[in-house]
Amino acid sequence: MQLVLFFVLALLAVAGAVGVVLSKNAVYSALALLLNFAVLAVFYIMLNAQFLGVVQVIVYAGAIVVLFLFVIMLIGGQLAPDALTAGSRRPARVVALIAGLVALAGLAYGLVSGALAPQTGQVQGSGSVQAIGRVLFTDYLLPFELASVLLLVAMIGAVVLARKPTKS
Amino acid sequence: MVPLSWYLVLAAALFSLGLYGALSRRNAIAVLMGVELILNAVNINLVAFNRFIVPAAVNGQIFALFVLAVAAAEAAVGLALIIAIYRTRNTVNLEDADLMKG
Amino acid sequence: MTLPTLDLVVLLPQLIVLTAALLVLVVDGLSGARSWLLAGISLVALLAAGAAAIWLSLQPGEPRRLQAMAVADGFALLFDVVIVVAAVLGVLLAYQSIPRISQQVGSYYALLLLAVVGMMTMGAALDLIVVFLALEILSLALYILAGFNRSEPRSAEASLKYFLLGAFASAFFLYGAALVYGATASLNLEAIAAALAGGSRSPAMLYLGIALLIVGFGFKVALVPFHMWTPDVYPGAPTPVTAFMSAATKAAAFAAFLRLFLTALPTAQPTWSWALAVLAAVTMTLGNVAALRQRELKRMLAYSSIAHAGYAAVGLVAGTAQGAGAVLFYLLAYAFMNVGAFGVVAALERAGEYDVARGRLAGLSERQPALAAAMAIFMFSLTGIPPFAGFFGKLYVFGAAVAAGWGWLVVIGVINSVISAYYYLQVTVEMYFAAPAAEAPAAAAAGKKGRAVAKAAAPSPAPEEGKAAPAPLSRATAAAVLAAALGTVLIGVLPALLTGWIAQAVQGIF
Amino acid sequence: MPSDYLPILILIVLATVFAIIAMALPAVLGPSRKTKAKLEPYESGMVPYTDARRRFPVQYYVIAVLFILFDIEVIFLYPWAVMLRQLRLFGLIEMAVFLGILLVGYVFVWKKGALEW
Repeated sequence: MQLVLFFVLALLAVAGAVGVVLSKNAVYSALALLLNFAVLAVFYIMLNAQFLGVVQVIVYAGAIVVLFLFVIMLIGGQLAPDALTAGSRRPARVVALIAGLVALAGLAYGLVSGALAPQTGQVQGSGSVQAIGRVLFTDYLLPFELASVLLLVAMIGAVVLARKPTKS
Repeated sequence: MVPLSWYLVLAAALFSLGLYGALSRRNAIAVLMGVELILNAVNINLVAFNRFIVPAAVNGQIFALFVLAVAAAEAAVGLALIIAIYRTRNTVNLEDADLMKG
Repeated sequence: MTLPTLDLVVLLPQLIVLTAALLVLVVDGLSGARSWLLAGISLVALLAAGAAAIWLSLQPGEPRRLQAMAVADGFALLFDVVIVVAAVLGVLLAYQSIPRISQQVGSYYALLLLAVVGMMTMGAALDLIVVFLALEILSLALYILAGFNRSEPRSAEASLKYFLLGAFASAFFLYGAALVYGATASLNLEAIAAALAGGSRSPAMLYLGIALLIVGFGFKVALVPFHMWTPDVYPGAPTPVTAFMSAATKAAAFAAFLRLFLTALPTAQPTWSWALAVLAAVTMTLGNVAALRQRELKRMLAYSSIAHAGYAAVGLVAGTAQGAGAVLFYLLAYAFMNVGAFGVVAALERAGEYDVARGRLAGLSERQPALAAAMAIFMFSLTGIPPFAGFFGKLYVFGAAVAAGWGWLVVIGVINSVISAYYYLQVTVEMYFAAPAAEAPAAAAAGKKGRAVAKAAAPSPAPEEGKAAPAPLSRATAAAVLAAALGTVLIGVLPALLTGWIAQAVQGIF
Repeated sequence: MPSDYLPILILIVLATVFAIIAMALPAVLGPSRKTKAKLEPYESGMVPYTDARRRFPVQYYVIAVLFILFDIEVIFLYPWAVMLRQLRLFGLIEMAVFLGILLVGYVFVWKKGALEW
């Protein structure tokens, strides 16, 4: 039962990712990304990380994809600036394809040949909000405070960059 | 019980797709989406390792939580940069859009 | 539930700088931009943080720790000093030129200080989560700073390129960190080392992880296959930002790079040191060869900084305490000489200019002898000519590599230094022996001719001379260039002041 | 345990099925007479005078970003609220620092006029 569920979901996740990569229209890419994110939330719950699953939906599906769509609407999907210097993208695409395939083969080989002996003992509630909170606010206190510094940087950045270029 | 290696292969597949997307796309927003896919592949890895290798701990999940937070901040700054470039190039069009104020 | 006790003194330098950043934001938000006040707060805080780092490093006994997250050992604290040097010079350089390109001066200083917080934390981090968050803080702040010049479209595009490649590199770093976590079941650097001490359970995964970590760090320090952002971003960013990030980002990234690889992954050293040796050799060669052909100063210095990342990586390849100390010394020297060189560029730059053509240097020794002398010092030091700081940096790095059995890499390094001499010394020749171009900038020509005679030929200036600089050179810029020149000379004349201290400091990461 | 989430799954399936039925039934059963007025976007009975798909002013972007960033804040607040009783004063102080840093950013953004439109 779980195996079937895994395959169906994995197929959906990969389909979403393929959609992100191949869609010509940025809006469809964003929607495919949403599908991918939502499916991953289910995986997290299957992996006993319930809180993370919920956060995945709230942050990724609820916020990041919305921000992407917002920007696409703001400037029009086709009008986004080019990522790198202009020029023919065909060589880059071939390189990207090779890189992607090599990465996939290498990672799959490395991971499967790693011969991990997974300890599949049952553990209760390790992904619950309490368990996360207990460790996050004691052992991982420094990263927690650093996260607020990071958010502060992003906040200043949004103000600096999104304003009109004013020239005195 | 789904074995660990399946999750890892799924993550590797998402990583490769994200890599392909980030390298092959020309549109900056699409490149950023490719990067987001890679970050999600990372999170699957972290949570799966946490579940199978150190099931009593939550450090992998906490790392994944921070990855999520960083991904959001990164997207915010990156999209702001994209908008900034768009504005310096096409100021005229956006002045039109300001008419909505009234 | 037992609550932890926190030894916050560990993060004293970071806390000082963070407080100053918040103060800058509040002052700027509430009272509007008063440039001198904001710069003053930043300078005082940075100097205080540097003093705190030195004070902490002089404390006897075991290094203090903040839980299992961060440590204030000599290694971290001396890297703090390197970052403070670059940041202080960056603030001084910004004082004149940032108000010319942007009205958001407060944001500039705040972002610079927050980047410093991230950089300092990177060197002190003991946990992969902390390394990652610190890396992201400094990266995000620098993406924004690099795009600070909003009126120049090329600057914004360089910033976007930097962002996309940087985000990509962070993703690689994360994937590598996740695989290392999978192979060792731990995120703490010391626990990773302990888990690997008895041999890895899944070596394939571990080595994949290490390879991805090298890619991630390689992007940040600009090692060669991952350097393509540098030649666009360095000229595109405002010059004070370029100066700051060229030295400080390298220092922070190398600090984490060294600590991660030497503390957590020493058992895998035979593998990663070979990979890094190849990268270092390619980086030095390509960086220097590309720099030869550049006709613009910032672009030339961008390629030269790639080459210098290669030199510093040689010390990491050695993988010994001697090598780690050499990298630390090298980066300190680099902070003075490279920020100084960019400071001279900033002084020559006209408002709103994208890059400075090398032809502008012609006859500089006539017009601004002090500036020319300072530039000559930086160029000699970057080449590695004694008695300047850069010479000893290279000497120690190459010495450590030879001692660790990397003779061939040192041969490549020395050949590269010879290649680099060509373009660095050509800059000096242009300043002293080339006739000024017909279109000599009117603003810069208003030098005090009276002083021109005294030191024109000698490459060592009297300290007073920087202050007597021509009118368009602001006091802050002059002070930055002067301080950088003094630092370059002092470290070069008295390297022994530092070497003992550094040798002791780096013991902490093994 | 994942099986605890079965009710949610059932709910999702039911909701999807209901939505499909609700959309399919009128299409099958009802007559379809398209007139111009019916196809126009509804604007409180007014005649629409612009295309609905137009671009927003960029100022809104800052608001959107602030939403994202405070959304992240909430994911940290939630486990904190659950654990506050055990964390006691310690927890209160650490969250005060966290929020204090963000508050400075908020004041800065506000004073810079980025929230006005």
